[in-house]
Amino acid sequence: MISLAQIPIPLIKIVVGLLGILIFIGLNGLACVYLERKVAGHIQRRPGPFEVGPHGILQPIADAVKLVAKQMITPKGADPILYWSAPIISFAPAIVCFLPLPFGPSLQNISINIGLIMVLAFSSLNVLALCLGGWSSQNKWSLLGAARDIAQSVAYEIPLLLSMLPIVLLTGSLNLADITAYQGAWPWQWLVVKQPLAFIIFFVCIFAETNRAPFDLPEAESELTAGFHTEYAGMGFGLFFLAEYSYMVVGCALATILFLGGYQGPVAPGWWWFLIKVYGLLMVMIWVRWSFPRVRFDQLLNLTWKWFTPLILINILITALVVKLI
Amino acid sequence: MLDTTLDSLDLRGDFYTRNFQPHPSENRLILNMGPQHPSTHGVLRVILEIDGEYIVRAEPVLGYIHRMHERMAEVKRYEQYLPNLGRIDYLHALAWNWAYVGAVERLMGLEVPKRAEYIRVITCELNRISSHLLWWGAYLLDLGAFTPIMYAFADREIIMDILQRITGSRLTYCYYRFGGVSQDIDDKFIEQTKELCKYLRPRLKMYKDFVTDNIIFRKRVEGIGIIETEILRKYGATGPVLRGSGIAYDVRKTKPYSVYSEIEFDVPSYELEDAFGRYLVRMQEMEESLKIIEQCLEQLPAGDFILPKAPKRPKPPAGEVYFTVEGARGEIGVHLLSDGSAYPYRLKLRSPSFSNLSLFPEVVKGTLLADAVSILGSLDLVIPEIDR
Amino acid sequence: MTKEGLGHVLEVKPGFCALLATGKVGYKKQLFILPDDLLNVVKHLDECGYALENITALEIEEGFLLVYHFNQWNNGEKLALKVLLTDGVKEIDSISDVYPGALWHERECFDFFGIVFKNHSNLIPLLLDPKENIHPLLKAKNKRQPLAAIMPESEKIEQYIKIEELGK
Amino acid sequence: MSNYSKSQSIREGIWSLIVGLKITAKNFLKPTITVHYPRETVPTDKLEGYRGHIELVPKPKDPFTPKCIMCNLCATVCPSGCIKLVTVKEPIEEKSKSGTNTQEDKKTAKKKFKKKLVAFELNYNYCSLCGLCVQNCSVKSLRFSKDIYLAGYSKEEFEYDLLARLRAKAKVKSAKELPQKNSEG
Repeated sequence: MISLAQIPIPLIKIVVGLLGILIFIGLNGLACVYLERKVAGHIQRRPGPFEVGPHGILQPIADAVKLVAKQMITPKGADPILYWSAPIISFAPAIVCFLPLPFGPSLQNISINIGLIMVLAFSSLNVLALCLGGWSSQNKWSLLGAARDIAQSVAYEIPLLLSMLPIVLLTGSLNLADITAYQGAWPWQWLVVKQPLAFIIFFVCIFAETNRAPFDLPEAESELTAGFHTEYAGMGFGLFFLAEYSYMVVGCALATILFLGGYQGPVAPGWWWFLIKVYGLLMVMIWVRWSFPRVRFDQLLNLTWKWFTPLILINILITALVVKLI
Repeated sequence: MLDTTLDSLDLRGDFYTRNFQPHPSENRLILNMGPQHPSTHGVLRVILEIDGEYIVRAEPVLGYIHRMHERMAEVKRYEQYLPNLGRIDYLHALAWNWAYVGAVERLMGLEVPKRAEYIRVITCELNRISSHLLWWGAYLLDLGAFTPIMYAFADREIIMDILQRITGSRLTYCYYRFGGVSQDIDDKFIEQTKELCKYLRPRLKMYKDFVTDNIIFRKRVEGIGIIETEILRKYGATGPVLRGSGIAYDVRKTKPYSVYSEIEFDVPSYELEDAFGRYLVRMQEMEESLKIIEQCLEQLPAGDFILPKAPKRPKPPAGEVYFTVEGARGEIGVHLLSDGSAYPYRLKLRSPSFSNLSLFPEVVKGTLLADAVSILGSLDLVIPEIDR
Repeated sequence: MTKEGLGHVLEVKPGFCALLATGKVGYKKQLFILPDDLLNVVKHLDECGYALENITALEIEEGFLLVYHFNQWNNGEKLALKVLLTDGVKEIDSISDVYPGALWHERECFDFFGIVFKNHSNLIPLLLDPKENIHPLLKAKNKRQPLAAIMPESEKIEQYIKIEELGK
Repeated sequence: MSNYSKSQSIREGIWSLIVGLKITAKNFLKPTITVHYPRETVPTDKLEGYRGHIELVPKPKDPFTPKCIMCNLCATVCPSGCIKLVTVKEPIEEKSKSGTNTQEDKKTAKKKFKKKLVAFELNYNYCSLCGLCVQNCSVKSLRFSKDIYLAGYSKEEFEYDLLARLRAKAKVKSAKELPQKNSEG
């Protein structure tokens, strides 16, 4: 019999944190679905979900129930192990990505000094999941979607990483809490003022990394029907969906921490500032999705290799020089 | 990790895949785009042979909603065939109405009253705008923008409300009759139409700002799907597809029927030869249509809306007639042969989308899959019209 | 019986086309030609810059009548070629080498009437079910009309012209 | 392309994206235009001219009998063949000259039968709303109804007997009018 005192405190902390994160991911999924549909609706001058609950507030729950209750179909000729492991591989790392994020001054699960690298490493696993899902489902559209996803993710990982480097150079730390602390409460103290180009490139890269329109090529429905998740039904699709929204939040949270001062705000600093900033960025992502057409694949790659990568390299160079000189 | 038992399943394809000649080589993929694909608009199926994402060869497969309209014409009396016309091209139903009614009128030598002609022009042009609006929205949907179709539908709804008051239907119109139209227009219609013209102009400007100038959209359509004049001629393409390549052939202008010769309007054409040229032609045509409508409303004469002596159940004399009108998708032709009885002897419907689609395999060679979607959309296909 | 109704149409000589009166039909010109001359005439029209608009067929008492509609963009003048297949012949040259747009029109005629187009690259059903071999536009024997009954204009041949002189 | 025009095209491109966002934002703030169907319906002035299924027009003086003269023109002109008139022949009671109603009298009176409309069947499933029957009716006994919110669970629900419908309507109408008349009286 192990007494409670024998359990190491960090373990308890992690378990509690994980539970909290799972709850947060679930709630975030519901909120994002509702937000996305409402914003899309109003942009198109229709009310969006309206029937389930007042102003359709319960619609995401109804959707979730539907997804859970649906039969999980494995297509004929698909590899069942790979096929069903793909959504899990997609979803599980998303939880880990939340661990080092400082939500508030004291709301950080594990404070490690390589927090930034940890988030990036785990969020990159999503590529593997989409590739497996697309390839194993024995569907030509899925295969094309998977192929597109690999090329896109690999290409955009580079400017994404590089656009964080100036911040690391400035702050001298990979710990997300330190980076937050480096910035002040007021907007002119945030790093976005010092690094506007890096912020724009980082934010655009998040669009590509999370497969959001106008860079939603792996699931471009007017070209590839539904891309890599064409064959997924029920919770298989649901997990991909949840993972997509989780990664969106992770991306927006990173942007907030790196460029927008994290949980710090002009008045009453706290976790609410963090959430406001994250969901503000999320709104922008949704807004952009419902405004623009989709880019073509070669244009997408041109954008990263010909524009973003050279620009951000120049940016790093200048930042390094400035940091060295001052 | 393919399952070897797959060979025992019938995966060799259906009749059309097997007849996709010549057979593709081992390292290429055959992809069936459709009949249930979001960007084939209905039930078109295109067999694609792709190398990576590049299209090596394409072959459309038709007939998924074939209804044998031409046979139906032979077993129905002339007037009984009228409702069929609204269902061939459901987006520009009145042009088909007109083509058929016009053919029968020419065969019988009926003189349509001036007022009826003007009413026909007004309603037909309204219908053309609504058709182009829907195309605009659907094309942007193909390119991945979801919002334009909703704006287009909001405007289209107004046109449908106006036409509904007069024709009684919202989509599959059956309005024209031999010798005129089935119902006269009133002051309220005229007033509503004038308001619509005023309302639509700023909207079209908004569409231009929102989509036409958009850099992502421009990159998706400029230089995509270049169709040379020689191909257009050999395949018999008409309509905006032709005018997007710089040939200003429009039946309304080149060989005016009805009162089009009395109305001033331009035939927009762009020598871009690409999807953007075809896009611009349609956007410009909406404005021209507004111009035509406004002029017609001003010039609208008093008189009968239908020839009083027009036979309701006609028996045209024996003979042949070929009547063409300009639809939203191109030249609509009705080739009618009568043996003097109450039933047409043979009725051939020349649909513009049919010819426009037939050049698709030629154009799409060597393009990317995303471009194929863009080209297919720029042809503005209505599948029921192709299948008939 | 079969050949009486044809009037002068069968007197067309090889290498010539018979120019018919157009009346109110809606063409600028309509020509009767022999099936063997079809390819030559079409090649000549191609050189003159005509666009292929339509190919249609119909069944009459004498056999099949194929009508090819051509069009000119600059003035919208239409030209109709009429080819009569008599004596139970159901074969004609495909014009798809000259006008590739004819591929689909010819497949449609094959669907509806069972007319076989020689040298067509892929003569499979276009609109109808490939498994069933039915030709819906064929008429019952008592419903077929002679050519003169449905095309009174075909009786009046205005002149015979050489194929080479067509475009002028 | 020179560097200047290239930079200008880039600037224009980015500006076009901002314009797009502006337009969607503007529309986001505008009110919605959806009609929330079960709670709201399309206003009647927008339904003017809309064609529902056909209905019979009663005689001006007798709301229970239609103007129809049973000429069958609507049934023959209908492209879809969805109209069917059920008629019976009813003998016209005519007093024979002799005053007695013998067997022979009935035979001679054979020509004096009167057609009576028993049912006017409309199979709305096949109707294409072309309006040819309304247009061709020689006594204007047909018109379009305003029943547009139709829904049903089976095909059979859309097979109407227009005569019964007319009578039911007239009954409701007269029941409504009757108390009014009584109160007036």
